[in-house]
Amino acid sequence: MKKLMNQPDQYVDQMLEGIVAAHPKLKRIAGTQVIVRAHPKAKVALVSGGGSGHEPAHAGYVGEGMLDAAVSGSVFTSPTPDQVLSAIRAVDQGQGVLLVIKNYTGDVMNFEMAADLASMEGIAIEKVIVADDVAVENSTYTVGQRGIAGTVFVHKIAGAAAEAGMDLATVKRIAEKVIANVHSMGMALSPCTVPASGKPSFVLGEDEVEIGIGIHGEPGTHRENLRLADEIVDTLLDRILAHSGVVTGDQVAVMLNGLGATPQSELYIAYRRVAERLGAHNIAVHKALVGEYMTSLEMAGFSISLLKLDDELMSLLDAPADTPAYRQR
Amino acid sequence: MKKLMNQPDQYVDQMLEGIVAAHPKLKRIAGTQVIVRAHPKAKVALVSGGGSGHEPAHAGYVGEGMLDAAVSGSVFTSPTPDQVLSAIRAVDQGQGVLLVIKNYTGDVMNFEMAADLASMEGIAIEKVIVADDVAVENSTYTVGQRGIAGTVFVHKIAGAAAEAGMDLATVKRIAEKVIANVHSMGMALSPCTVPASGKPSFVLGEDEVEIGIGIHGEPGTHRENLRLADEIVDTLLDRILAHSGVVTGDQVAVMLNGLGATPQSELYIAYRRVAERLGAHNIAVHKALVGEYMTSLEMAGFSISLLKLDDELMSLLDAPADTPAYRQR
Amino acid sequence: MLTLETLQAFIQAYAARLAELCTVLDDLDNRIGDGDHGTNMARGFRTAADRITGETFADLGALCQAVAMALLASVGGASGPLYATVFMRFAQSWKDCTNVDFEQVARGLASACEGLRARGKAEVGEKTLLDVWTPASEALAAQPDENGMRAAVASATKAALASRDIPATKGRAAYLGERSVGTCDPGSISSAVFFEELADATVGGVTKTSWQT
Amino acid sequence: MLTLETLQAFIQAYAARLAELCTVLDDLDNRIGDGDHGTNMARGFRTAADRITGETFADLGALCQAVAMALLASVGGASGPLYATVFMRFAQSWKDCTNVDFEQVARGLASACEGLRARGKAEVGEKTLLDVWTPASEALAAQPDENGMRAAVASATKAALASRDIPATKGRAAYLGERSVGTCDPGSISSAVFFEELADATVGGVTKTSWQT
Ligand SMILES: Nc1ncnc2c1ncn2[C@@H]1O[C@H](COP(=O)(O)OP(=O)(O)O)[C@@H](O)[C@H]1O
Ligand SMILES: Nc1ncnc2c1ncn2[C@@H]1O[C@H](COP(=O)(O)OP(=O)(O)O)[C@@H](O)[C@H]1O
Ligand SMILES: [Mg+2]
Ligand SMILES: [Mg+2]
Ligand SMILES: [Mg+2]
Ligand SMILES: [Mg+2]
Repeated sequence: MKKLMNQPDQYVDQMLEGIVAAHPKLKRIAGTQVIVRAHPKAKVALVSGGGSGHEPAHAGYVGEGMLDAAVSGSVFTSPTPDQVLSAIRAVDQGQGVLLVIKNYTGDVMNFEMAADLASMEGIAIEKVIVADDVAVENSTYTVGQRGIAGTVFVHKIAGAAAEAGMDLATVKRIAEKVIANVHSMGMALSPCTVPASGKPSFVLGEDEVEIGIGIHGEPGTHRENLRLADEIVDTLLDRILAHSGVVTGDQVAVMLNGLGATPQSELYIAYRRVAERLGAHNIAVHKALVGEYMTSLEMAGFSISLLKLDDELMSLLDAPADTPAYRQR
Repeated sequence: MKKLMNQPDQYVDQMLEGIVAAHPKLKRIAGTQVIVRAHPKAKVALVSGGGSGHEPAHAGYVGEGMLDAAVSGSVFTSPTPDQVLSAIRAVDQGQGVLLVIKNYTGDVMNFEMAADLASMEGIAIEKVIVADDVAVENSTYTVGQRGIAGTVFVHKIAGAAAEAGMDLATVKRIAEKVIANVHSMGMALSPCTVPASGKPSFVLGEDEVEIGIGIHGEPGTHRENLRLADEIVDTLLDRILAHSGVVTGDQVAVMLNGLGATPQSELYIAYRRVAERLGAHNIAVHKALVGEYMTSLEMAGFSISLLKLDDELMSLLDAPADTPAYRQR
Repeated sequence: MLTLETLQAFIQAYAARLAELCTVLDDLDNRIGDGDHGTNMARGFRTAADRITGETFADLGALCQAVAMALLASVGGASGPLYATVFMRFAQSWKDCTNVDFEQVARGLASACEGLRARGKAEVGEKTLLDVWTPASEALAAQPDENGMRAAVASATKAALASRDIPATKGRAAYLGERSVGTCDPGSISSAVFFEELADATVGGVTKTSWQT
Repeated sequence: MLTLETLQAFIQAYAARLAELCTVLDDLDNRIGDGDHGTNMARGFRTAADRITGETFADLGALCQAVAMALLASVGGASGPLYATVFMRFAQSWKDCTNVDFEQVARGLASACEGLRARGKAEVGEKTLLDVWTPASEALAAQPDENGMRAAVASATKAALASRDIPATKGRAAYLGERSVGTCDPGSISSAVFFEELADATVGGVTKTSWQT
């Protein structure tokens, strides 16, 4: 895999420089890998982050109605506690900070250490852990489900709650409601290559795909032969529906998320089937997001996220947002 | 290359079904490959289109402040005149229609035939032909420069003019001003594969790249060894600057456009260099667009477009837009 | 002589031949264009052939007009308007005739060439299908009989192969500049096949080239 | 005996060894994780080694605290907080000492194990670095002398290799379920190397395993 880059060890740094150069509403805290809003607002602050390589997550969601800071680690590597702490300190307006963490051992440990340090400094801090990936059974493996693309719904909805002036406890309650109601699953047609290693994350045969893939290039739960888009969608959606408790008459938001190299045309082909299936179940799609929201470098593949909505979530989902990767009026 | 699709001959049709399923503000004219606004407005109408495979172009730019209709041909194949004519008829509100055509023999011939038929029906019709690609020298080959990603600036700016209620002649003049001031060039790290053929559009060695690439999978002007991102950016930007007449003190808009498989992280790494170079020339970037705006299926690579702005273009570029792929307040 | 039957048979035969050659034409277009010329042509002439199957037409004009409309609505790309133009010119030339002699065929071809030039704004030597149409129709004009038809095929074939050695200055291949030298122009090959099938339908006994990339 | 000098030498040697093994560890992590364990560890211990180079430390506590901070600020991922915890526990255990005997080393290791368990919430047998740290520190505790150090290395090596045969139920490899069987846990290998280098720095003459994927 060829990369459009300079030195591999400058990959994240130069990416962050490019992000702030392109988006004047963002700025970088000097000497860190933290991106914050250029014009902060007095309100509960939201901080998220994780390894790099998932762009536009998470720096692309910093801005009005979503995050206040995004902390980027090395590619696919959780950022360190001191970086997270810098972000917390920078965005705290005295109304407290909510950390949105994806459920990976590394992310949880590094963010929790930062939270401990911030608490010791007297900052009101809460955390939520997103675990939306239904590919991994919770029961068999004690590690719990992973956090994947459904995290973007947490940013959007909890971000709208904070923007509306709600307090830390309320914003946390709402974030947890999103987490309880969002379920996702992904698959890959091809691997990705971490810049530092230069090697593909796995090797697939001409007709093979990985089902139940995460967002760090790790292999999925199993390997299959490539099938028609509709059949692949059905495999993922059946499992998501089984876990989600979404039933006829419910209102949902759907994210059809590209992992990096899959063309938008194919994401729409896949979304077509999702819409058809949900329509047949009489599940109403209040909002559909089709595009690249949480990627895995240049992996080909996609994930589906289904969020069950109630009135509160729906109105927050519909609230305005103005960030590089998510804008709505 | 594995595709996320069903039958190859349903590729475009199912993609369009997915687009209208995902975006309630768009609708498809039954029996055609034409996407229009669900809620048309009385104003000069803008119609664009071309082969499919460039998503989000062009259906993703249909909506408030940009296009009124997008006509999609087969993958990389211009739509037929009857399809274009259906679009023109659907969007004409009696104030005339402007066709935005990319400069390819096929597109020009098919859209012109449609324009002739529409004129015969008494519709006021004008056309502009975008030819922003500086990779191909105008002088040597009589075919002229290609239209590539710079087209999106025409949609945005002429779209804002039409939305503001300007008349057909004015909208056309403004579109032509954009065309005269936008210059682009692209390169590819890997080929793409048209669904119907299933074969890569060209074969590159492990260390080779194509410079001066179009957006239909055709090879570029020449092949080189892969170099650092900064060096590649310099190659493209030097040529663009030489053609553009942009000088110290000018205001510009920049598009750093991904061709499909290049991760956003790498687009930002490339943009970082563009910003650095323009900064060194004291050229002010009024607006930067970094992302996938005009793709070539799952090709890895990017293009740079530079648009020289005056006050008129700047205020229209800053006007609101609300389309699936381009939103701003 | 070209009759309603021979022209219908020609359309069917050409459609079948394009289906066979689809990959060859796509591969050629892949090298110097966007890889769809075979797919475009096969789709278009399949549509045209289906459109006229089982239909009766009053004259050659009506038949050619139906073919033109079918191509226009199904091909797209550069080849759609070009081949549609050919059949529109045929329709004008052979209006109200149920059959035409080789002089009239030659006039139809000459008018088609004129239409192609007007539509595509290319000249002979720019590595487009005009490189084939021009000498082939001139060959029939010079000798408007059965042998002239065969001479037209020979010059079409020769011109199609000769397109390999020149750079394109029109159409998508022009963007490659000198890199387009060494590959035959796909539109010239589909045109040479056009003449092979037209001659086979009208005079018979044409040895068909086995086109390769 | 562990002195300020031997501990400094150990950090340098371990950093160098991780640089050599970077690809092996990345490759292992590639198979059952995200392919960065070697890069993470090499980056972290290079930072720690550079941080302490040329510095003088009042005691082992201060030295270990400096290493912990360097790891915490440079590794990230799962291994950052885990290895940082190890050195924080060392710092507590060896506070105010400029050298410690093997009993104290054993207590430091036991405290590190406790810290790892608390931080990672894993138990032995879940295919994490705990599978190595637990038996290795127990071996030294059972025999707190030079031979005990060598026994610790032997059980570390054995446990690291044995991690191949079990499925992961903690960490990133857990998402693979049974597919994680057949590959050694990268964190267990980096831990076995930790014990090899620690023993080599303190007692010398350790035969180093040539780790392969
Ligand atoms: N300006 C032109 N005049 C005549 N023929 C042309 C012109 N441009 C292209 N062609 C012909 O069209 C062929 C390509 O057709 P096709 O691949 O179907 O369309 P596209 O180039 O739009 O993909 C070329 O091989 C060439 O023979
Ligand atoms: N919960 C845990 N407890 C102890 N060790 C763990 C735990 N989770 C992961 N590890 C160790 O961390 C190693 C992976 O480290 P590394 O690759 O650097 O981090 P990441 O998994 O975040 O990419 C694993 O091989 C395993 O030994
Ligand atoms: Mg990692
Ligand atoms: Mg084409
Ligand atoms: Mg073509
Ligand atoms: Mg790892």
